Formats: sequence, structure tokens, C-alpha cells
Amino acid sequence: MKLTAKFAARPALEAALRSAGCERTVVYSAKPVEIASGAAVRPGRMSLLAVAGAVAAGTGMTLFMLWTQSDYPLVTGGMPIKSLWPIGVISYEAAMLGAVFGTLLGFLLEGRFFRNKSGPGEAVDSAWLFLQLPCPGGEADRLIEQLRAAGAVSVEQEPD
Amino acid sequence: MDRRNFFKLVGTASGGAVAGACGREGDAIIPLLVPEEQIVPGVEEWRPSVCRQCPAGCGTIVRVMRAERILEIDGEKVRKPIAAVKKIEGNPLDPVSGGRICGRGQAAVQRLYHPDRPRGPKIRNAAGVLEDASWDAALDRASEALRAASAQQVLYLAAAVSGSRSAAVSSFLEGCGYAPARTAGTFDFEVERAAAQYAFGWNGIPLYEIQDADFVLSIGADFLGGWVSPVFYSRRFGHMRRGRESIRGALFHAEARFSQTAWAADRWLPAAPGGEHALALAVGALLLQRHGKDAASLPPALAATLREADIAALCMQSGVRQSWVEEAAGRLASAAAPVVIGGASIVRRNSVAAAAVANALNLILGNVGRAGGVKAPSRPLDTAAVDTGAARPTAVFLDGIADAAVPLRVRALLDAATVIAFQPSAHADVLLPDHDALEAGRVVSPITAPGYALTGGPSFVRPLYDTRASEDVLSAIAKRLGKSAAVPPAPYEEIFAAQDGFADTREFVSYAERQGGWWQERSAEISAAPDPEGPWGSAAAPGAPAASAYPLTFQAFSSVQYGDGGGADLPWLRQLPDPASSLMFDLPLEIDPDAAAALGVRNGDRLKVISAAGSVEAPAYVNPAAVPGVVSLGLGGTADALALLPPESAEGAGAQIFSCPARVERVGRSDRFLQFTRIDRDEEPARS
Amino acid sequence: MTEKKHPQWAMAIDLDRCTGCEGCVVACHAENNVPLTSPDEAERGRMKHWIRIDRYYEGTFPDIRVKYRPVMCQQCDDAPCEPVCPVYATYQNEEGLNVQVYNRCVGTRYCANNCPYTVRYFNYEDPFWPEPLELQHNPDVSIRPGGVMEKCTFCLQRIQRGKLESKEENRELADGDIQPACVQGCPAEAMAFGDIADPESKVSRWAGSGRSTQLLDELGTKPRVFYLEKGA
Amino acid sequence: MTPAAAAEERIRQDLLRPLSGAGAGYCAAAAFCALIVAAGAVAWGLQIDRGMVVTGLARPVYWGFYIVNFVFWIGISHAGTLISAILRLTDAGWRKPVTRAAEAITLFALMIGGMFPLIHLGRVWLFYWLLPYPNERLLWPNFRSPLVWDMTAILTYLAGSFLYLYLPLIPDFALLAKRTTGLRSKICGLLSLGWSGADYQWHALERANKLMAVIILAIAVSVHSVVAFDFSMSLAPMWHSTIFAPYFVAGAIFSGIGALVVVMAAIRKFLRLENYLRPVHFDNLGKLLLLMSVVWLYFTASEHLTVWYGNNPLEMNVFQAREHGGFGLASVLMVVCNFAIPFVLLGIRKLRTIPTIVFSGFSVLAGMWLERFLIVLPTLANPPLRAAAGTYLPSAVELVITAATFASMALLYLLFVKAVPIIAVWEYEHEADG
Repeated sequence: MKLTAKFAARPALEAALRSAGCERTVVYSAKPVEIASGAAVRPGRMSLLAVAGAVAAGTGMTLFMLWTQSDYPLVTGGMPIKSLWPIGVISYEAAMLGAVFGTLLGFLLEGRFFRNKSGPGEAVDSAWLFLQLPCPGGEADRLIEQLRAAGAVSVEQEPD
Repeated sequence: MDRRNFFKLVGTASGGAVAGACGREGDAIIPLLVPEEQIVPGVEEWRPSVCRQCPAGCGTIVRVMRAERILEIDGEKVRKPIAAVKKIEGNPLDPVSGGRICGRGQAAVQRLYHPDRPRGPKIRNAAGVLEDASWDAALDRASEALRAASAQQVLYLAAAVSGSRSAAVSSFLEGCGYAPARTAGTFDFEVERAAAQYAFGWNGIPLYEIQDADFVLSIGADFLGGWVSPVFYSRRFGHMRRGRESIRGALFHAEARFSQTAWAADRWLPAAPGGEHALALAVGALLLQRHGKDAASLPPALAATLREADIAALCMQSGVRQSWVEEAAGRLASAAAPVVIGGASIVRRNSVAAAAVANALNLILGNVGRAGGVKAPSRPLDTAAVDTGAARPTAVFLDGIADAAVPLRVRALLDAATVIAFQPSAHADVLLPDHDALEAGRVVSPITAPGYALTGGPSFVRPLYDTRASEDVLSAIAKRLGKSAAVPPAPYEEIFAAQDGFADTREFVSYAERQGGWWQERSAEISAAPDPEGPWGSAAAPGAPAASAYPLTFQAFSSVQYGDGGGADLPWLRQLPDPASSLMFDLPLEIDPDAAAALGVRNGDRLKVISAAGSVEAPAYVNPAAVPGVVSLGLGGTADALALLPPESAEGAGAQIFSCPARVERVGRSDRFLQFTRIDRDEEPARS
Repeated sequence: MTEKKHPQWAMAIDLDRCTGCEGCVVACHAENNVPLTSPDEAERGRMKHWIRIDRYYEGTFPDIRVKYRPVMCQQCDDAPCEPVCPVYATYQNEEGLNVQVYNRCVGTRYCANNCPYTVRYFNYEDPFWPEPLELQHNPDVSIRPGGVMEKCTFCLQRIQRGKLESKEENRELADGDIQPACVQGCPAEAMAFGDIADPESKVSRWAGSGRSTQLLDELGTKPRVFYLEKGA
Repeated sequence: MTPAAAAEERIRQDLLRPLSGAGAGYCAAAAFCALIVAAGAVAWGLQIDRGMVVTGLARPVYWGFYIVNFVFWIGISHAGTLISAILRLTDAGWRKPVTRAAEAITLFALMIGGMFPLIHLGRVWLFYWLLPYPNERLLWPNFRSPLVWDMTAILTYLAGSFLYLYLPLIPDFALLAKRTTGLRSKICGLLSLGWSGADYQWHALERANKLMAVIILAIAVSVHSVVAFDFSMSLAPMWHSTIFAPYFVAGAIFSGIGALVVVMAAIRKFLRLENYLRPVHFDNLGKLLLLMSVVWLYFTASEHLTVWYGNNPLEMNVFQAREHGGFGLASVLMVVCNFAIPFVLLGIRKLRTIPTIVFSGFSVLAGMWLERFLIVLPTLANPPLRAAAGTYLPSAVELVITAATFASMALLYLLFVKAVPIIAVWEYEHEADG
């Protein structure tokens, strides 16, 4: 079971969060909502992924270029066969591309896309704020009461 | 000894002069009997030949390989394998070219494969257009014209080339009772020959041994560009400059144009047009008066002239700074092996006198017959210019003379007669196309061969088109005229008599064919016998300044690219930048910066040059090195340089003069002025 | 096992012998199937001369001189044109030649921009020879299609032929066996070609002369063409 | 409905209004642009068929209008990066209505600019030889070539800026999916990746945007540096210069802002978004433009001073050609357009109005195009050996293709404003909220 409460404004939502506790609640809204505490603060690994992507792509490209140069050893302009300076630019660009894809991956993971877990459909196109929280079987009534007390316009109950 | 080893042996013996490419001769020469279909692709054959782009007659070797010609037969495209000429190089065994070749010689192959080459005989129709005809019709037409003419009314105009072909021509002319062949009065070096006759008593063009000289003064002879034999003298020049240990020969060149020789010279003495005579006299006077040289070998008249000469006045008259003339004379006097070259690349009224005095300076220097001096001509040259005053021909043979090199007075003769031409010409009424020089087997004697004879091997590529050897054509004409005596000798072998060491003529000829010629140094030393009656007087004082109608001097010259103008249609030469102006596809009128400024002329403006004889339009090039007051135009450009020259000969020779008074008008801008480089000077820009 | 030493090709041009006659220019056209250029194209500046004569007037009349110099690909050891090519269409071979691989060229023209000598020429369109001029084509040299850069090769095809022939005949290449077309034709014998690694070769001797200079050597391209300056 | 909700609804309707329907003027403009683009395509086809002979390129000017346009458009592409990334990182609130317009410029300008190296190739059908794809003969591209750097940098930038544009579009796609019907709704739904407006998605988006801002900045600086390297890696006089990379980056940002003000003014006028793109936005961009104008002058002056003082003959040839030769007029115009006009119009507060800012934007665009022209051409036309000097005049084909790039920018933009809201709805609301 889970509950979905609809709020008109942020203060009411925040009050509801305070009373209901923040664990495993999700706020849905049509624009980013800055909530004083709680739901928003989630640890993220996106930057780590970006860095990892950069390192992997940068190193991989560098090694690849060095390999092609020794595999196809042609002298140009009197430069050494394995010349790091002129391939540095591409290593850099490859690292940046890795970071871009790392970020994209992080975004897709953290945003839990493609997981068929849609919230209240209304949320993306309305001024209302929605709070969804899990509801263990017996506590539904108490929670609904709390939410209404906090200022929810309506609370709906639905199965998982 | 097979051919390759022969080449190698001779090459080593002659001091490494052999080029690498010619050492690669295969033993098998493609016999003409081998059908062209059986030539192996990718295998090269080098066949000896002679360059016919100018009278110099450089010995060449020609690279022949298989190629495919696409022919349309009955509307179907057929690929036919043929033996094609790929490249022409100098023949290392040849004493003229020594394995070297100039740009015009290289381009000779484009004459063979020129898209506009006539592919068969042509006859001018009633509408005045040359149209294709059969050989029979063309020969009939030529014979008719000859039959209609009396023997005195037939003129044979030929370039100054000798060899088997001209022998055939002579025998034809003789057999038919016609007068001997004549030149058009251009590029047959009559001035030089007359001067050599006066100065040395020699018939022919003297040989200047500049390769062993340490100071060369050239007066009027652009010997590196458009003179007797550019490759021959370029080789000698190279050796003179840097071919010897510790001796670097120096060159001073006097001419009224900044020619190729002036480029290469250590000092150019920019003589006024016609000032070469005064210059030569001034140098002679300096040698006698200041350097105490002995005048004993000089003709007395000349010695007297030189002793009495007023040096300053002569220098003034020559147009050259006196200090430079003195420097030239001083260096001549002090050099161990000095030589003076006298010639007239640009023939002027007093050119014979100028060249004669210049040549005579060698007598003062005592270098006749010596290393680094002047040697007697290897062979006599006895062509003569047509006497346009007397001749009234109704039928003219035109043979080997470029249209651009036909002077006005000869054009008048051509216009009035039926012209039978062997090469394409605007004047032709009947065109009986000869084989290309590369297709015909002939013997050619080069104009300056230093005592050698040279043969061209038998033809090694089949005629591309419906052309006929002109020997055969003359013979056919003779038959039609019923003059069987005039049938020329068929095989060129007959020119040779068997030489010592050979079983018979055949063996000798095959030997000569293998190496591209047969050369024998003429050992007989001919001593100089100057003519006391020569033009040894002082230079005529310049007349009053020319009438103001023609304040400038116009001169025509033979350019490095187009030569006498005959090379002007070859693509490689057309796109070659002119050395002076960097102009491609045409030749400009060179004008000096002051005259240009006075007329408000920039590069590429169209100028009209007007002389008493006519006028032409040409694009202008403001040449920083043009002699003030002198405008020059090369032969073979779109502007017809000779159309400006009045029908006058140099004094003492039949040669057409190449210089006359003129004036210039600006008529607008040229549509295009295609310079390869538009930059004349390499100057560091100033900060501003 | 000793490694076979490759000859190091180089050229020397004695400007004191050179007369600026442009024989080399025509020789190069004849040898290398250099495309013809129409006047229309030439007007746009598309004339191709793998070797050209740069000429500058110096001074004023009457004390005027002209400085001229045949300029072709200098076959630089540290060639600026090579590293900028994205597809290795130009590189340095073991004989010191700056090789242009026509088939590989995609036509960025970067090499030509980066050549301080401006000796690279671009094919703006497929070349054309009016019939039957194409019969003269040298079968040893490929015809470059449009969109491809070309330049002087030191007559690579002659080097190849020379090497093959010496191998066939089981002999060492001798100095002077191989000559590019320009060198062979030069009427004033102003050009020398050979192995610069061989101190006895003509080109080595010429390059070692006190008059020897290199064009724009301050750029550090290490050209393989040596110019022997004029001088008394 | 609360008053606040009603206000939000009005904003949404305002911002989404341009997406539906197309007036006669719009259709005419789109058709006109499409026509020019088609002419450009025909011209390119002709060039592929006949060869580079249809261009005005000639020795020694082997690079002409195509490379000028290439550098110019890559420079324009820096609009998005600067406005969006720098302002996002510094959290400048006023950026919000302009970020998407700017990012779209980036993407489109890159697509257009990226075409030019291809258009410019002699044998474009072999362009893939620049890619390191595995092949039978194990031929690899030469990674030392700045052109391969270019390709990598541009592809990276293209990927990055596409993502950077796309990420903030996701919530708007979700919104659009709701508000539209039929196929359009389906497509928008797909493109929204199942966006639900959950707080973790908002946070992922926020984080990704911040990260991308950092990355895209790093890429953008490198991209225009690499474009500069195309020139500065060469030995050519006045190209071989260490100042080129930062000079190009600064110039790129400069021209990018110029492009942005012009595009914004057009959007504002034609989409009637006067309430959203307010004078303050233009004023701020105008100040930025002024700042960059001064930065540009600083770079230009230090480049020229160095060359002039050094007095290297090879460089002086080019310098003189730029200042006094055939390029002199272009040089003067360049300084007028890039400095004199913006400095006066934007530096004097009273003169800094929307029309003058937009005029300055146009002027900077023209000036920066001239700057690229003056970098590419005089150097090529004056090679070290003076005898090889030449000239260049663009051909009709080059002019048509150049015109087509401007038309394609307009066309892409016309299509873009019909496809998505040009002002990020959620970001704008966020701002209105805060």
C-alpha cells in the first residue's frame, strides 16, 4: 500500500514531511521544490561516475593511439613514432567524452529512469505538490489523518 | 660491343657525362618488323634521335613504350596498342647536347601528339578555308600550281637546317630547274656568318670555347637564350662558371634587352639599341690604348679606327656606363683565357659591323684557335635569305618556318602566291603534312656541331596520321611534273660514304644509328684571315633624335619558351611562365618603368605599338630591367611582333632587322594577364 | 646481421650555373604527367609546376640584377606538411623522401598551407588531356584524380627503376645512376642528385661547398635541397 | 485554483503558445530559409560532382570561405556554453529565460560548423578515413594531425552540448506529452524517458546539469583552442602563435554572445515573449558583450603589437597585407564592428537599450566573421616565399553555401521553437517561484 497526498504549497508539504517522517517518501512536482530538510538530501555518485568515465576513456584512447602509432609506424615531420604531445589533445577530448557519458549514466541511474515507477501522472503538469509514502497495512488511517492535518488537499490510497 | 656497354664505356671515358637514364638501354631495339601489338608493356626502349625544335639540332634519346590509342572504327571504340614516345632526353654521346636538353626540346613530343596536328592533306577551297583532301588531290593541286609557274616563279623557303631532308630538297630543286632553297631572312644567322667572314675569314658560325675561358664578354649574343644553340652553350657556360677547380669564369653581357644571358651574367651592360657597335669599338680602343694590346693581327683599318677612337664618346654612344666598359676591357686584358662573343640575337641595322668588331676583339686577345678562345666553324653554312626585292614567285614551298618568324616582306610574297606547305601554316594553300620529326628517319647536321656529323636513326614510332615524308612528297610531285631526274634519293644512308674501319656503308650506318650519330673531331686548324675591307670604320654617330612620331625603339626577340614562335602552340611551353614577366600563355610587351609611368601604364594594360610598318596590340609588362625608351616583344605571342618591322635588312647581310622606331599608346586593360607570380621584388616590408 | 643502409636522397643546385631557362620545368611536366592547366584555371592561380623558378629583380636600371632559384619540394627531414595530414597521406620514407600517397589523400589541403615553400599543388578537378596528348603519359607515374594533392617526388619512379635495375644486374647503385628528370635535362648542368649519406657523391661534395645554403633554413625544416649561392 | 497556481498556468500557456499553429509569416520565413538551404545543397552537390574547381580556391590560398565559416560557426557555438554553463555555475538567476535559446544556438552552430570541414574536403566521400575504424590494411589516422584533434573535439562537443541541451528538456517533454495529443504526445512521452517529477529525478537533473556545466566548459574551451591549433600548429607566418588558443576562445565567446542577443531579440519579437525576455536580460548580456569587446581588443592589440615589434620579415609580409594591403579595409571594418560600435553603444549607459544591444550583436557577428577572414586569408596569400604570393576571390558556389549556413541556422531555429518551448518552463517557474 502507498499513500499519495496532494498539497497546494510547500509549507504544508514540509509540515506533512515533518509529521510523517522522511524515510522512503517521494515528492513529485512539476518544478524542483527546495525542501528545508529531508527528502532532498540523497547521496549521489554521479560525479564519481563522470570522473571514472573520464579516466577510462582518456586512458583507453591514449593507449589505443599509442598502439596505432606503433602498429603503423610512419615518421611524420621528424616526430617520434610514439609522440605524446600531439596525441594529448585527443586524450583530453576522449576523457571529456567519457565524463559526458559518465554523467549521462549517472543521471539515468539516479533518476531511476526506464524503471516503470511512475508517480502521480498529474504531477508533471500542475501546480500541486504530491507526496508519496509507503504505508504499512495497518497505519493507513493514522497517516492519512496526519497528512490531512498537515494541509494535504487530498490523500489517496493505492496498492503497490 | 653492344649498345649499353658502348654507352657506358664512352660515358666513363668522357668524364662521367653520361646520364643515368641512358645507361639503361636494353640490348634489343624494337625492330620495326615487330608488330606494335607485341611490344611488352612497361618495358622502355631508348632510341637515338635529333631535336628539330630549333636549328641547333641537339642529339636526343627518346623513350618509347607501349601505349594504347583509342580509335573509333565504325562507331566502335577500339583500343590499339602502339609504340608511343614518352620522353625525350639529351643523348650523352652527342657533342651538342651532351645528354642535356632544353624545355623546347622536351616539349617536342607534344608536337607529335598535338591535338591540332593536321591529320591529312588539306587544300584551301574557294571560300578561303583549308579543308581536308586526299593526297592525290593535294598533290595534283600542288603540281598544277608548279606547272603554271615558270622555273623563276617557284620559290622554296626553308629553315636553316641541313641534313638528308635538305639534301633531298636540293636534289628536287635542282632536278626541276628551280632556284636553291632560301630562308625567310630570320634565324639563319646571316649576321653572325657575315661577321665571321669579315673578322676571321670563316664561313659559318664560329665556336666560342667559353667552357675553358675565365672571362667572357658577349656582345649582342643571347647565347643562353635565343641564339645559335642554347643547350650547347649552356653546358659550356655551366662548366665555365663552376666546372673547374679554383677557376670561376665570369661573364659580362651587352645587349639592349635583359635577356637570359643578361640574367646569368655577372654584369649586364645595357647597351642602347644599336649601341653594341660603339661598345665593341670602345672595348677594342681600351685594349689598345690603355692596356697596350697588340693590334698586329687586326685589319689595319680597324686598328686605325681603334687607335684614334674617342673612348668617352663611344661609351656615351653605346649607352653603357664608361666605368663598366673599362671594367670589361680591363678584365679582358688581364684574363688568362678571355673570349668575346659577337652576335645579334636582335638584328639591327649595324649588327654586322657590331658583331664583326666584337669578333675581331678576339684577334687582339690572341685567342683564335686556342683553348678558351674562338674556333673555326665545324661546317660551312651557306643558306641565304630570299631577295624579296627581286623575287616574284607564283608558287612557294614553305618548309619549317614558323608563321611568327616570317617577316612582312616575305608575307607579301606568300600572299601573292600559291603556298605549298609541309607544316601547318596560316599561309598554306596546299598542306602536304610531313611526318613529325620523331616519326621520320633523317640525318640532321646541327648548326654548331663542333666538327661532327650527326644522324637521326630510322623512325621508331609509326606515323600517327595520314602524313607522308616530304622527300616522298617531293618525289611524287617531281613525277607529276614529269621531271624524273628530280626524284630525290630515297634512303638517307646514301648521304654517307663508308668510313674507315667499317666493312661497308650498311655497317657504318647501323653503327651510327645505334649510338645516334657519328662524330669526328675535325683536326684541321683553320687560322683567321680577317678581311681588310670589312666594316671597320667608326660607329656612325647617332643621327638626330628620331622623329617625334616614333620616339621609342621597338625590338622583337626570340623567347626562351617559344623560340622563333614555332613553340607557341605546345601546351607545356604555353603554360611556362615567361622568365622575365612570369606571364603564361602569351608574351607581353616589355616596357621600362619610366615610359610606363609617363603613359600611366600598369602590368596587364593593353598597349598599342605603332611603327612605320604597322601596329599591334599586346599586354604590357613593366619590366624593371627594360632599357629606357626600348619596348620589346617576343615572337609567337598573340601579338605579331614581326608585323611592326619594316622590310629592311641589316647592312651587309640579308637578315631582316628586328628593331625599329615606334611609339606606344595605352588602349585599355587586357582581359587577362596570367602571371604565375605577380611579385617582381622580394623586399622586406617597412614598418609603418 | 647488419641492417642494409638506405640511400638518403638529396639534391644540390648550383645557382652560379643555373641560367633560369626553365628546361627543368618542362622536363618535370614531361616526366610526371603533371596535368595541363587551361588559361581559365591559370587565371585563378591553379597552374601546376612541381618545379618553378622564383625570380626577383634587385636594384634599379642600369645596375639591376635578377635573383632566381628553381624551387621544388625540398623533401624536408622535419617536414611541416607531414604531421598535419590526418590520414598519413604524406610521410617520410626511409630514404628521406617526403612521400605523397595520392590514393590516401582526402584533400584537406592542410599540408599545402603548412608548406613554407608553397610547392604543393592541388588537383581541383580530374585532369584532362586532349586526345592524343595522353599517349605521352609516363606509365610509371600515376595520374592524380581531382581532390588530391600532388608535388615533386624527386622522380620516385626513376629511383625505383634504378634500384630494380641495379638489383637485376647484381651491382651496387653508383652515384649518378639515378637522376630526376630536371637534373638529367638541365642544360647548364646546374643540378646534382644523389645519396647525401655517401660523402663521395656529387651531391655531398656540392652540399659541402662553402656556398651551400638551404631555403628558409631558419624554420628548422631541414630541407634536402641545397642551393649553391652565386658568388665570385 | 490558487492565485499562484493560476499565475503558473498563465506562464505555461504563454511559454507553450508558440508551439501550436503556424502563421503565414512563419511559413513564408521557413520556406524562404529552406529554399536557400536547398540552393546550398545543390551547390555542394555541384562541387562534389565537378570538384573543388567550382570554388575560388587557388594556390597558395588553399583554405577560403569554408574554413572562415567553420571557425566562425564554431565560435558562435560558444554562446550556449558561456551563458548557460558559467551562469549556471555562478547561479545567476537572470540566465534562466535565455539558457535554452543559447544552448540551441550551440548545438545548431556546431552542426553547421562541423559540416564545413566536410564541405571543404577534396574527396568528401572518403571523409571516414579520418576515423580510426578497424580495416583490412590496418591503416590508422594520424593522431598527430590537428584535423583529427578537431574532429574529436567537435564530436565530443556535439555529444556534450546535445546532452546539455537535452537534459533540461526532459521535464518539458513530460509536460508537453501531457498537453499535446496524438503522435506528438507520444514522441514527447518517449523523449521524456518516463519523467515523473519525483524529487530524486529533480536532484539527478540538477546534479547532472551542474556536472555538465563544468564538463561542457572544459570542452568548449578545448574545442576552440583546437580550432586555433589548426592554425597555430602550422609554420605559417602569423598563424604560428601561442596567443591563438585563448584569442580564439575569447573571440568565440564574444561572437557567441553577439549571436545570442540577436536570436533572443528575434524570439522576443516574433514569439511575443516580451514579458519573459525582459530588458534586464538584454542589459546583462549587453554588459557581457561590452566586457568581451574589451577582451577582444586586448588580444588583438597584443597579437599585433608583438608581431609589429618583432619585425620578422615573414610575419611583416602578412601584417602589412592585413593592415595596408588588400585586406586593409576589412581590418578597419573589423575594429569598428568589434570594438568601436559595441564600446560606444554599450559603454554609455544611456545608449544601452535593446535596439542598440541587438545592433551591437549584429555588428559583432559581422566583425568576428571578418576577424576569421583576416586570420585565414592574409597568411595564406602571403607565404614565406614572396614569389608564391597569391589572391583569393570566393566563387558563387562558396557564397551560396555560406548563405545556406545562415539560412540553415534560421531554419533549424524556426523548427526548434515549434518543437519545444524556447524558455525552459520548469526553470522559469522555478525562478518565478524563488
